[in-house]
Amino acid sequence: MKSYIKLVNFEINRFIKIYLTLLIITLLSQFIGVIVIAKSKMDQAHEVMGEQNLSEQAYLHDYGGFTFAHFASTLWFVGPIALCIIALLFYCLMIWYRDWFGKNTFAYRLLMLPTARISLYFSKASAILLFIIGLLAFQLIILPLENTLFESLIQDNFLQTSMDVSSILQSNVMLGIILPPYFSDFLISYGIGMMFVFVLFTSILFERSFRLKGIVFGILYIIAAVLLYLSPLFILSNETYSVLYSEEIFAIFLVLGILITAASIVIGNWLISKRVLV
Amino acid sequence: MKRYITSIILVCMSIVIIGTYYGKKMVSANDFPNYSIKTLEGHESEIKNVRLKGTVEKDDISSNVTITSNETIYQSQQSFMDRLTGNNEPKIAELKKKHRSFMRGKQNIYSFYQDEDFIAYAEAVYKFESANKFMFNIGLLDLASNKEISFEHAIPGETSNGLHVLDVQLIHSKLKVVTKNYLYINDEEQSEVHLYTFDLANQKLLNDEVIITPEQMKMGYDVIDTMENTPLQPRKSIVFIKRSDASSQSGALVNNTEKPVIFEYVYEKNQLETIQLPETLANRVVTSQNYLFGDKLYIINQDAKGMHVTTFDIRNQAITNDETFLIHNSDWAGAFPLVIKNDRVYVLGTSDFEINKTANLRPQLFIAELNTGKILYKGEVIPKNPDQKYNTKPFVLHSLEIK
Amino acid sequence: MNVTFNNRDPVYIQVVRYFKEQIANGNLMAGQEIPSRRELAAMLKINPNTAQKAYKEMEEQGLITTERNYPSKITTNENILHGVREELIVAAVDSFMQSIRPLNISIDELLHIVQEKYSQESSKEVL
Amino acid sequence: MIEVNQLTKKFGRKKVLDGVSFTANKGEITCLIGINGVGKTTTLKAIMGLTPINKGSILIDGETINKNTYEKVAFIPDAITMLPQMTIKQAMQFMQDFYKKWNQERATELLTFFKLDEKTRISELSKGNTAKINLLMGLAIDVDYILMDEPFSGIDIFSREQITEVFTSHLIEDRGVIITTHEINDIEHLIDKVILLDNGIVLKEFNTEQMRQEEGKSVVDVMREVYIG
Repeated sequence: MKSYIKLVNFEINRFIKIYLTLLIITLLSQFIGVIVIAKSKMDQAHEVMGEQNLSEQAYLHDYGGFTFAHFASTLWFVGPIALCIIALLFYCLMIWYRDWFGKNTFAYRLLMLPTARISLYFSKASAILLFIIGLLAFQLIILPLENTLFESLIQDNFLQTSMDVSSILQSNVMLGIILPPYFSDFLISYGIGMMFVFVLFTSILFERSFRLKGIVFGILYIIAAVLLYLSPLFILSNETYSVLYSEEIFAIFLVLGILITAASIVIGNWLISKRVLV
Repeated sequence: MKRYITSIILVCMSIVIIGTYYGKKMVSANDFPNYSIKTLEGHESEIKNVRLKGTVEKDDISSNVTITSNETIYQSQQSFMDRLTGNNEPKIAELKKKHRSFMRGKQNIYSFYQDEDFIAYAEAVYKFESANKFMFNIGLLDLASNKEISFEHAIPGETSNGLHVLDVQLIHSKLKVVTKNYLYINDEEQSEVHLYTFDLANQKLLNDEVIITPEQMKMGYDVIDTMENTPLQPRKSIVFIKRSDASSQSGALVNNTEKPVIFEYVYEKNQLETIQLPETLANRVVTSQNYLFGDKLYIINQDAKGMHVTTFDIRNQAITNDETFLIHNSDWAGAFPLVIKNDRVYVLGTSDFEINKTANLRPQLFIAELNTGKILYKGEVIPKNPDQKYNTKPFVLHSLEIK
Repeated sequence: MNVTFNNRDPVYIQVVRYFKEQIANGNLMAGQEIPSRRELAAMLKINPNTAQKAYKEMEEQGLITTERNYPSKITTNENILHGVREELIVAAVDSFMQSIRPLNISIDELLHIVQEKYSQESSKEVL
Repeated sequence: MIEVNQLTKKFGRKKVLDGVSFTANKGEITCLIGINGVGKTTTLKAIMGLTPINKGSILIDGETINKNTYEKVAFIPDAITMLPQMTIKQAMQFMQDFYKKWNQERATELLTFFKLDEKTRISELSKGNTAKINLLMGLAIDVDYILMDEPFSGIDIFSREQITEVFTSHLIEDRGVIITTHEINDIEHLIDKVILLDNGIVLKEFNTEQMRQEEGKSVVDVMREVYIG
């Protein structure tokens, strides 16, 4: 347990520079975006009012005002979030491969630590989870600040509604997925996410253990896991009406999720303890 | 310890922030306002069983709300399991509790039939694999022996445009299924009403009869809804009304002089019979809301004097009751939610925010005695905290339920 | 101390021989403390186990004495020390004889050459 | 004692090790010699559980390798095993974090002995200094066994001397050492035991002093006999 915590800390520190860079990019892009978008929206509105000779009231009647949702759908806002997601997905691979790359085989060191090797597996997964949650928390912190800034930049009359954080999150499909409105949904989303991380980790370990052959195993493992997880959908989609109650379908998904996660951990443990190559 | 500082900050901040966010949401339900029903007249005990349903909109996001005499329940406050199982009809939820196995895959309230001995179900379901596209999914539960019969049966004829079940009845061990079938005739969407008769014991379709033809449908035949929560109850017949102005070819309202007619299809007799309406009712039926409950047809109109509820006994073809209630609101648009139950008339005077933006009228609830017209209760739905900035936020109540 | 060992003879025997030489030429005196096994191994760049074995051999031959918790010392037994000197001289002369005998040289001539060479080497050393 | 029994390892269809057996004792320096092939390094990796084996068993004081034996055996590969961006100090801190038996005093002593600065980054180390740091990381754990893969290959003469000096010093104490090498000259007098590997099998296993005493042969003599015939 102690070494697990140390390893998690170690993994976090190893990525912290890139991670902070991601946070700063998000911060800058979103704040600059707020200013740029708010200004351009106001300019546009005034331009239209000038061209069509509309009063403020007439303009608002015809075109409506602005809300933060207008900004939340722009690349300024969504771009850095997408970047963070891609970066973390990529890091799910790199968190393993960086230990093997180059002539510095840090993997030697890690695998020879006097601790159960599965700790390495868990520490890497935990680090990924913490990075994800950290990004979400960061977004939750800066969102109200961006909102305040946005509202201060838009002339009072042009602000259609003043949105709060949860409304903003629900106004945007992408945000609705990464920060769902219910905590239970949050747990489900990230539970499924972590299941995928475990599946991915195990398939990486297949590759690290059996190399070329392992790539095939790894890909097959991912396909098998995804198919297994989605199998209720294939079976149920044949029927227009579902024989199962929704709580039963949920239970099936839950059990499948736990099963796939457990299988990934068990196989991962076997691979990293017995099969992995340096 | 110093080496762990970044990790500690990361973990603590994340947990605190995300925890606070969801914690706050759970407590405050998105800061949506709470409402209460303020009694203006009558006794509060009258509204014990009343549940008002609607939506509240905030920042362009709407949330379903249920208001009772003492609480405001938002969907977001519901437990995960409640949301998962969906907002089923209470009746279906109740049946599911009792007959879990039989109720599998059965959701359409109009497809159920229930008496003391049996629960029957018939639904038209779309089949990908079958050429005929739609199949009947039929089930019967013998309540005494707890035995189930379940089978699928092909629907004869062209059903590719869909059909839906209007009524299911069990008459002398034969299952009667009334459906509205959609057809394309001469490139025009038309419909007809079918009655299918099944022999449950042999799982056979005995008869397929068109009881309302496409031509009749074009003339404005329509089924009269039964009162809320009653579609499961056994009934002898299905009642149709012909209101020729209801649909006109051009879309514009045709001033038709033809009087509305009510037809009753009695299952045992296998025929459509015309029911004579008294002259006074015939005129009113054109614009009224009509509900059927057992043998009683309630015809509800509104005018400057108030709300008129006429009870017409279709068995005896006579008006048994006719009362005017001093319930009136000129802003109420079109049909309004109304339930007649326990000899009481429950009326929800909706206040549509979009219409009443300026007037800021509040939804009102009336309860009156059916037979005397006496108002037992009058109340209005108000925000609990009047200072809340959501006072004038879009707030629509669209239905009421009486437990 | 710089010693080159050959690879074919047991190293410990070479170490013993080295010590005997040092005793014979007076570099190591009777009763003088000698390095610990570890120090010796480090100095000679040999395996400490070998150094250990060499010391054991020397103890058995009575060349060094070890009292518990004290560094080993060269023996003070004059007989043994003399014996070492004699043994080395005799061994050296023996091997010299072995290589010179096949040349069939007269003893006088041999002694003359030895005398000349020996003094030359000595004066070189002095220089 | 490290016991390697009937160790067999295949890479694909090729048998790199085919029933290799030997023992290495505490307090002895055992040298794995092979003039070609990868068998030597693979053997060490197999002992450390860094590569799965196809057959055979490896016991360290009677135990198969597990998390506790990693406090007992240190492996010093011929590559950097610390992150290049770490300073030596951070690397030592990392070791101290994870190894109960880490001996910081000895680490400092070794650092002074090797004349290295703890502020230096791993990436800045020369090949020779890398080898020294690797050695330091292994020796500063109070392990019973040290496995070294080609400690002398490709490094400068002075680094070699320093490393050799370590071998004869108290730093090795009574630990058991297994060294792999393809070049015996520098260390011929240092080693107790030689295991000659070729084509995945042990051709000969002998004690060096015994060989000298009984047959008057140097290690190279025996190698010549065994490999060339």
